[in-house]
Amino acid sequence: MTDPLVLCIALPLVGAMLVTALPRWSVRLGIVSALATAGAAVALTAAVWQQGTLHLILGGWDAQLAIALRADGLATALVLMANLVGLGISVYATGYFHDRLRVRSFWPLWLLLWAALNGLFLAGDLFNLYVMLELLGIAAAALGALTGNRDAVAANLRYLLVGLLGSISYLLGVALLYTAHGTLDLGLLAQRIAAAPELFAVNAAAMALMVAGLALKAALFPLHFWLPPAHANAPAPVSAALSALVVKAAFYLILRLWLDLFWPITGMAAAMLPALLGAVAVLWGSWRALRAERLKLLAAYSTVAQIGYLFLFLPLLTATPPGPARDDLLAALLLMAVTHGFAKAGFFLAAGLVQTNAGHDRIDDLGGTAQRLPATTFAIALSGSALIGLPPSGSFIGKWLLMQGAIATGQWWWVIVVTTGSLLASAYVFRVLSRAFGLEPTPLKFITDARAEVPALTLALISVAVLGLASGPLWTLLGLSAAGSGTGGGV
Amino acid sequence: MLTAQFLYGGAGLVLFALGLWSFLVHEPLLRKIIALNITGAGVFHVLIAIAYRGDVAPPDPVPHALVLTGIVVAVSATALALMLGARLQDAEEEDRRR
Amino acid sequence: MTSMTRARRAARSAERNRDLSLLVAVLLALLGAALTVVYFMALQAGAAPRLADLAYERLPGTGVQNPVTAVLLNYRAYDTLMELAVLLAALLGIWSLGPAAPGFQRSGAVLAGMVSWVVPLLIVTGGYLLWVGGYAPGGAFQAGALLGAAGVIVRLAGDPRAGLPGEAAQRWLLVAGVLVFTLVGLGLMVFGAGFLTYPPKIAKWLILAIEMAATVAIGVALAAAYVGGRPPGPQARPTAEDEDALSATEPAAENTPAPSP
Amino acid sequence: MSQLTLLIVFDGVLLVTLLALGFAAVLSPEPRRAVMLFIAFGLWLSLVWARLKAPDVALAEAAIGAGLGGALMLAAARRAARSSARTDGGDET
Repeated sequence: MTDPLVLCIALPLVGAMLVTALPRWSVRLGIVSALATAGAAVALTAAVWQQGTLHLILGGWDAQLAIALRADGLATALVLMANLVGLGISVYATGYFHDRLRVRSFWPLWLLLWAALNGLFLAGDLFNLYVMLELLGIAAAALGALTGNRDAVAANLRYLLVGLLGSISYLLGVALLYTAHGTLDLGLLAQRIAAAPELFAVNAAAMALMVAGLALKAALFPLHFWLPPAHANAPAPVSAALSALVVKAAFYLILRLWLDLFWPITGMAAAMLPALLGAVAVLWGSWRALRAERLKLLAAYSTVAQIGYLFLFLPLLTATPPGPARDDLLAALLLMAVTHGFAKAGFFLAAGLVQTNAGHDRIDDLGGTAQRLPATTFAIALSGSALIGLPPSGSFIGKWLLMQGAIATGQWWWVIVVTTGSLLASAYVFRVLSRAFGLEPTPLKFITDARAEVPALTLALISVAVLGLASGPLWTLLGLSAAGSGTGGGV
Repeated sequence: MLTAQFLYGGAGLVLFALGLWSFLVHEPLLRKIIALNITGAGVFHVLIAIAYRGDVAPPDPVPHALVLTGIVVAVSATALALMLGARLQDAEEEDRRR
Repeated sequence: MTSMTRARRAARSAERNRDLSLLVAVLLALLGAALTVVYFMALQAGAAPRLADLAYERLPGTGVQNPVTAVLLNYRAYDTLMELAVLLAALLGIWSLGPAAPGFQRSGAVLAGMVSWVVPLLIVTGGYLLWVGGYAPGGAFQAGALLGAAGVIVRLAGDPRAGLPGEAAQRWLLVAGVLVFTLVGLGLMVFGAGFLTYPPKIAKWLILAIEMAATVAIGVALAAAYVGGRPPGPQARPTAEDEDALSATEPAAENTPAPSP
Repeated sequence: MSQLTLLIVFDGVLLVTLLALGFAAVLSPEPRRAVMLFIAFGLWLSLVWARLKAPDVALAEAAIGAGLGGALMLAAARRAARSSARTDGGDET
C-alpha cells in the first residue's frame, strides 16, 4: 500500500538526500525527483477528487499522541499548484545554474524546500507545522543567498532572522494552546476551542501570537520590509519559488488557523485588522512596483500587493453565512492564490531570462527585448495580465467574486481598493511592456532557449487560460472536501 | 495547577519578552542571534514548566520531545545565520578594500 | 574632523535609540504581563494530564522504555525526521557559501595532549548515551551532540577538517539520518504497516537502527557546521597548501594586493 | 512546612540566577563577553530543567544549545573582533 499523502513529502526528501550524497548527478537525480514528486501530487489530487478529504494518522497511534496528515480540497489545490510550479522551476533550473558549486547547492536545498512546502500544506498538527515552517525558512534563506553577492546575503540573512522570530512567536502560541487544551492535533483542537468559550482570552492570545508570527512570514504590510530585497536579489528560479510558493505557504497557514481553529472566536473586528493591512499592502505594493527601477524588484513588490488581496477575504468570509455565497468566496480566494502562484513564477522565470540575456534587469533599458526574446516577452505579458486580473485569467474571476462579496456584505470600500490596485497593476505591467517593445535600433537576433522559455511560458499560460477558462474543477475539489467532512457524499 | 509550573513558566515568558526586546533594539548580528536564542529558550522553558507535574507524578514527555526538537532547530538556524553573517562581513571588507 | 562629526552623530543617534529602546521595553513589559495572565488562565483550564497519561499507557508497545525517546522516535517520529532535515538544510546552506576559511592557529601542546584522551572519551560517552537512550536519559541527539563536540575539539586542536572524512564520505554520513529514517518509513508502508508505523516486535531494532544513523548524521552535521564551509577536498587543495594556509593565520588579509604606503 | 519554604527558596534562587544571566547576556555589548554569558545561561538553564525532571532535555541543552551553539558564537565573536581590529588598522593608514 502506498499513500500519495506520504509520497508527496517522502519523495522530495529522498531526492534531496540522493542529490546531496551524489553531487555529480545532481541535475539528473534532481529532475527525476521533481517529476516523481509532481506525479505524487497529481496522484494525491486524483485521490482527493475521488474520495474526498484524506486523513492519515502516522504511526498507528491514538490521534492525540501521533501526528496526522490530511488533504482537503484547499490543501490539495495548493499542493497541486505548488508541485506544478515546482516542476516548472526545476526544468528552468537545469539550464540556469552553470557554476558547479551553485548547481550542487541548489538541488538539495530546493528539494528540501519542496518537501517542506508539501509537508506544510498537508500537516494536521501544530508542532509539526512549526518544524515545517523552520525547514521552509532555513531552506528558503539559504537558497536566496545562493548568488553569494553582498546584497543577496544581507537580504536573506535578514529574511532568516525575521522568519525565526516569526516561528518563535508561532511556537509560543502553540505552547499556550497545548497548556490550555492538551493536544496539538488540529482537528481535536478545533473541537476543544469551540467547546471552551470561557477560554477566550487564552485562545485569542494564542491566535494573536501565531497569526502575527505568520504575518511576518507572509509579508503582510507593514511586516513586508524584508521581502523586496530578498526576492529581488535571489537567483531567478529561487525568486519564483519564494514569491509564488513560500510566502503563500505562510498565508495558507493563517487561513487554515483562521477558518479551522479559531473560527469560533474570530469576529468582524479581528478580521478587519488584517484586511485593512492587506488593503494598504495592495495600494503600497502596487505603487512601489510602479516606481521600481528593476524588473525583479517590481515583481517582488507586486507580490506584497498580491498577498494583500488575499487578506481582504477574511472580513468577507466572516460576514457571509455558510452557504453557496461563502463557498464562492473561498473558491475565489483559492483561485486568486493559485493564479498568483503560476503567474508570479512565470513572471520571475521570464525576468530571469531577460536578466541573463541583457546582463541587467533595469526596466528603462529593456528596449528591444521583445525583438530579441519574443517568447519571454510574451510570457511576461501573459503573467502580467494575470497579475492585473484581465479577463480570461483566474484572478479576474477571483477579483470579480471578491467585489461581489464586498458589495453583498455591505463592505463596498474594498471595491475601491481592488479597482485601484488593478489600475496600478496595469500601469506597472504596461510600463514594462512598453519599454520592452520600444522601437530602438536593435540587432535582430532571436534567442531561443527552450529549457528556460517553455516553463516560463507554460506557467504564464496556465495562470491566464487554464485557470480562467476551466476553473470549475476547483469548485468541485472544494465542494468535495466539504461533502467529505459534512454529508459524506461522493461526486 | 502547581505553583512551580506558574513560576517557571512565568520566567520563560520574561525571557521571551527580554529576548524580543533585545532583538528589536540591538543592531549587531551576534546580539540579535543571542536575543533570538533567549527568546526561543523562553518558549522552551514554558513547555518544560507545563510538562512538570510535581514530585510524584512523572513529567509529560511530549513537551520534552518538542523542546529537544526545538533545540536542534535553533542551533541549526544559529549556525546558518552566523555563517551568512561571516560571509557578509567578508564581502563588506572586500568592498572597503576596493 | 571627520571623526568629530562622526562621534557627534553617533551620540545623537544613540540618544534617539535609547528613547526608542525604552519605549519598546515598556511595550514588551506590557506584553509580558499580559502573557503571564493568559498563561495563568491556561494553566487553570484544567487540561491537566494533557498527553502524559496516554503517552505512558502506550509506552509498552513502543519498543523503548524512555518516554521521551518513545515520543521522539515513535509517536512523533515524523517530527524528528523533519528536524534532521532542518539540520541538513542549515549545513547545506553553510556549504553553499563556499569553502571553509582557514584561520585557525595550531594549538599548543596542552590542547593537543588533551585531544588524545578527551575525544575518545566523548565518542565512547556518545555511544553509551545512544545505547542507554532506550531506557534512560540519553538518545540520538545527545549522542550526536557529543560526537559534534569531539569534532569541535579536534578542529580547535588544528585539524582543518575537524577529524571528518573527505567530502564524498561526509555527504553520505550527513544524509544517513534522513535516508535511513525515510527508507524505514517507506519500507514499512510498502509492507502494509503504514509510514513509520513500527510493528511492536521489531520496533526496538528499527528505532535503534534509525537512532544510530541519526547520531552519526547529527554529529557530522554539527562538526561540519563548526568547520563552517565545504570541506577542503584532497584533490582541490593539496595538503602542503593546506599547511600553508593554516600557518598563515592573522595577517592573511594583508597579503592580498593592497597599496601599502 | 520548612522543607517547602526551603524548596521555594531553592526555586527562587534558580530562577533569579537564570533571569540575571539572561539579562546580562542580552545587555552585554562586548561580543565575547555576551557569548560567555549566553553559554553560562544555557548551562544554568539545563540545571533548571534537570530540576524540573527533564534530564533528557537538560542534557541536550547543555551539549547542543550551550555547548555547540556557544562554540559557534565564540568563533563568530572572534572573527568579529579580528575584523574590527583589521578595519581600525586600515583607517589609520
